[in-house]
Amino acid sequence: MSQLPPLAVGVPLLVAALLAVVHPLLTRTVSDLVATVTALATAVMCLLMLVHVGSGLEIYWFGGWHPRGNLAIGIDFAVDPLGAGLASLVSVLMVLALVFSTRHLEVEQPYYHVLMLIFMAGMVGFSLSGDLFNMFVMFEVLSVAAVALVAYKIHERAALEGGLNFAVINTIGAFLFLLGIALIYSRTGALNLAQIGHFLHHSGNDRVVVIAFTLIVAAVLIKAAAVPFHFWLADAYAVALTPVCLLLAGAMSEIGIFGLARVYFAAFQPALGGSAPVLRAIFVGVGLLTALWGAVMAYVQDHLKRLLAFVTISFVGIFLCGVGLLSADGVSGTAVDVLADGFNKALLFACAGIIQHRLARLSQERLHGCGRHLRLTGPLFLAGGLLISSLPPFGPFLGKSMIEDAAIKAGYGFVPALIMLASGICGAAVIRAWARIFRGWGRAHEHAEDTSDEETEAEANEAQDRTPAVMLAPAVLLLIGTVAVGVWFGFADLAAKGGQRFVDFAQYHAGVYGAHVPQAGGSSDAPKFYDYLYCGGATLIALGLAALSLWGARLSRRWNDLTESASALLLPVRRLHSGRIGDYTAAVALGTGVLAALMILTLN
Amino acid sequence: MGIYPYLVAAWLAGVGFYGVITSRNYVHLVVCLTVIQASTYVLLLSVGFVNGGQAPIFADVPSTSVVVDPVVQALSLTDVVVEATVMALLLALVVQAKKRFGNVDPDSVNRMRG
Amino acid sequence: MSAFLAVLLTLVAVSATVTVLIREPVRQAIVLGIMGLFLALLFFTLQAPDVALSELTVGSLVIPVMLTLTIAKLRALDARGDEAQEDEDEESRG
Amino acid sequence: MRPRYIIGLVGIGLLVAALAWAATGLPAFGHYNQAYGRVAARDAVPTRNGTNSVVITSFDYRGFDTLGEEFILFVSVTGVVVLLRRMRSAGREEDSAASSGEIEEEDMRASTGERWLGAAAVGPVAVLAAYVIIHGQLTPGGGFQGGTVLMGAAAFLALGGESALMLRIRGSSSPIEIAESIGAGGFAAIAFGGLIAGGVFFFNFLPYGKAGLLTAGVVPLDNIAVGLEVAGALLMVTSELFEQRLRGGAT
Repeated sequence: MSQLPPLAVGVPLLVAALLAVVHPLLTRTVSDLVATVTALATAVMCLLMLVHVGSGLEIYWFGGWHPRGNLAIGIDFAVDPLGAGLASLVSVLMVLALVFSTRHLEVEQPYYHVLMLIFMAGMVGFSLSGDLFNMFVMFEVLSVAAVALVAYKIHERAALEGGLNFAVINTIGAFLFLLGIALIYSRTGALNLAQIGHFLHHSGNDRVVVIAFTLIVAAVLIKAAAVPFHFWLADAYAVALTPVCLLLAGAMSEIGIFGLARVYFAAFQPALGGSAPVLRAIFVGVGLLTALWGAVMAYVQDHLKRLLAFVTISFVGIFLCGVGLLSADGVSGTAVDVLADGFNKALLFACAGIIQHRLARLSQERLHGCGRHLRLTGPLFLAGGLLISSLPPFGPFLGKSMIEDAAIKAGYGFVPALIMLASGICGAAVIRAWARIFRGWGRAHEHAEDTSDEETEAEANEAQDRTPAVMLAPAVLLLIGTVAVGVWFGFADLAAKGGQRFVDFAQYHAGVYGAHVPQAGGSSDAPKFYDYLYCGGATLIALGLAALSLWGARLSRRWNDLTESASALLLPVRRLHSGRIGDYTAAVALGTGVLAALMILTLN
Repeated sequence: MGIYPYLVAAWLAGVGFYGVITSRNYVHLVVCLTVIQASTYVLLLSVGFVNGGQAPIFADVPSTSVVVDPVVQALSLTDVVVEATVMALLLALVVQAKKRFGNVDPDSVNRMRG
Repeated sequence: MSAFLAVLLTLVAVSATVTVLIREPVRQAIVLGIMGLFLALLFFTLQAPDVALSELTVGSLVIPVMLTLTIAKLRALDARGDEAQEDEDEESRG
Repeated sequence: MRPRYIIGLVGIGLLVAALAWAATGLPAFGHYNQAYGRVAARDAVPTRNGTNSVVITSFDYRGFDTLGEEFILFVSVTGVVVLLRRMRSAGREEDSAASSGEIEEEDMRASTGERWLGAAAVGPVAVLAAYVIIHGQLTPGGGFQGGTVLMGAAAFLALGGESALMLRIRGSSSPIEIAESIGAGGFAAIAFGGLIAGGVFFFNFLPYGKAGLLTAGVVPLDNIAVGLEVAGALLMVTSELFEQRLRGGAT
């Protein structure tokens, strides 16, 4: 049995500890080098795992504690294509982020590198783990590391507020997770996902299972930031160091979605599968709400990173729709979309980082027309915007089209239209920002209140006059990645097989208990014509909406009144994002309570 | 009466949430988080309890005697210490917050973020 | 379930409620320590000596100490006023 | 009444109700009956010659969890350092010299009685800590509790007004930091040792002994590593906060 799974987590942890020991001897360059090489090694290991496992399933029992009969004594890593794929995405993004951050003046070795490595180890471990409590532990590892990284810019008020909100809400999420574990353990006497599933397969569904599932779902949705658990995200992502944002937006939110899918398909499916239609309705509903909420909020943002943070939320909603369909197609579509849009969002954050590096601010108002001389960043940013609006035939298009096909197959014909709307609005927000910053189009001062002057403090204390290659190169690579996902259809087929493997509980259980799991079959069917219509439509919506909001006033005087009344309508929603931890916690409590009520009423 | 411990755990969680939501002082808020955390331990340990069971430590009891569940104890044992340092991290954030905004009121964020 | 256990559980619940309702940090830290004590007793009664030992040391020693230090620090910062805050900012940038 | 309170109370009500409702479905208190715990408890003695099945569970059966937990500890301490010390990293020497100056003033306030109390408490507490740590696999205790007790020794020092010593521990804070990192790294290293010696990560590769201290293979080593880690971590966070307080008290 290959030793890669434990090494992919153990090596970064060990290196992080060593870095902390020897840091007095190291220069910044050396710790950059060590961290990057470690991340690279992890990425290679994850990719090797991905290749090695194909569309099968490989189990690694720590300490050699193989299960006795049906009883899992130790902890296992269950490496399946999607888990290994997510781990690879995480570690690849980490490599790029570390390269990106070599020129960051804020970064102080070695703590930054220690935190980043442990953050990565936590995410890799979470995506490979096959044990519920182990998932919780990895969840904690990555949360705490992320908190420290978000609050890294200690002399910025906004960073501290974001860090505090993030810390408190995610700590609450961890407690909900642990409560859920306690409940399910008392019912099944198991912590191993497959064993839980096996027990539930025979004992069936009851109130304990329902509430345990609810609590765990609430916890992972907090991490993924689905409405109404999402408030912390914008505050945190808007202020984190840009290289950290690459990972937060590109991987951490997806980790939450992955956790939801893993827990459902590997543990709770046998008990709750019977009521799949109800769950589907709940998840898809929450997903669509999140997608539209995030899109609208992104559209009205002035601060660039905050805008991208809401784009992230909107896409979490789309992922949640895909996974929430609880079908193999939905899962594989989400996998492709997570890959493509993970790269894409990371690309946009990288561009934001370059803008901040060059122009030392992030408010669209104050950046108006300032980016004309950034010859390379501009096109990259525009490309990112077009891809956000799922421009055919590239990666985001492929992912969304797969999700939409799955939705139609599951009888949710209205989902594609709403996804089109959401990604269109997100694209409009990004493209408009491009037009304002890099072209100086449209009037300045469209927003009455500029809320973000405090958040636009520069990471590099003053504007730099040239863009270092280590910042540009990752952005270019990310763009290539986003495009490639769509151009090479191999991804779609891999994801289709991976989805098949992921949702197949019988095979998962058999594999965990030592049976050989065959390679999964299945291949993806090429996008249909209406996929091109939906996604092309999204792009058109994006361009049209952007153009309208830039020049609408010229077309007719009505436009201004329209925007006035629209923003007046939107004001209450915006007020909800108050930055006050009490409000956010109240929202979390309400969300969890309502979720529980829904599940009780429908699943029992 | 057979579910009283579970109800206590639920109560702790509710009270802690209430404290976090209504808190006007970050230190108080962190303390309320430790209350929610206590509920998880109470729940874990009470679900693993067995009437008349001994502690699962066979230094002084024969290895055949009935014992309570050691797994839940292992889970909470590590967590107790770990969460203490997480609280320390939160307190460090609070101290910094005090330095930066000069107060520790979670509601002091005075501008609408949108 | 023994009456003693019931009493302990009630004590934990009550002390937790009091902890939350007290808004004055120092007294709160003290009550939290007491709650830690009750929790440790409870865990001991639940036949979990290991957890009880952790909770005893952490809940009624470490966390109260950390809280007191934090509170003292916050008070000190109050005493210093804003001009000190300025030079902190300088310091942090330097 | 702010809308937040209404929303929050409704949410809490639903949440608590849901938990209570689930509680009615749980096996009645004291009637828990599942195999995992029994097996974990029964096997500890025969397979590992340890007697404390809780510690054996958390360091042997589920050692990987404990590794993760240890790194949560590690990363949160790193976070505290980032937040509280980083700003002073420039010119740390003068800085700590200055703050030790402040310490002296602080000490003056501590009565000699307290000092003796503190000093007297240290030795026994430290010994107790060592005992708790190395007997982890046999009797209640182990790295986590022992480490905390060990940190308690330092806390006694602080409370006893021996802050100067405490600061000497921290002033050149590399010793604790290194001890802490070695604790974290050492645990991982033991896991790698299993990989090298036994071909499996976390394989318990040392002889299990017959009885007494040298049983349960690597578990005692794990306990020592964790003890170092925990003591170092708690000591660092408290002394960072302590240092903060002293700096705050100054000027």
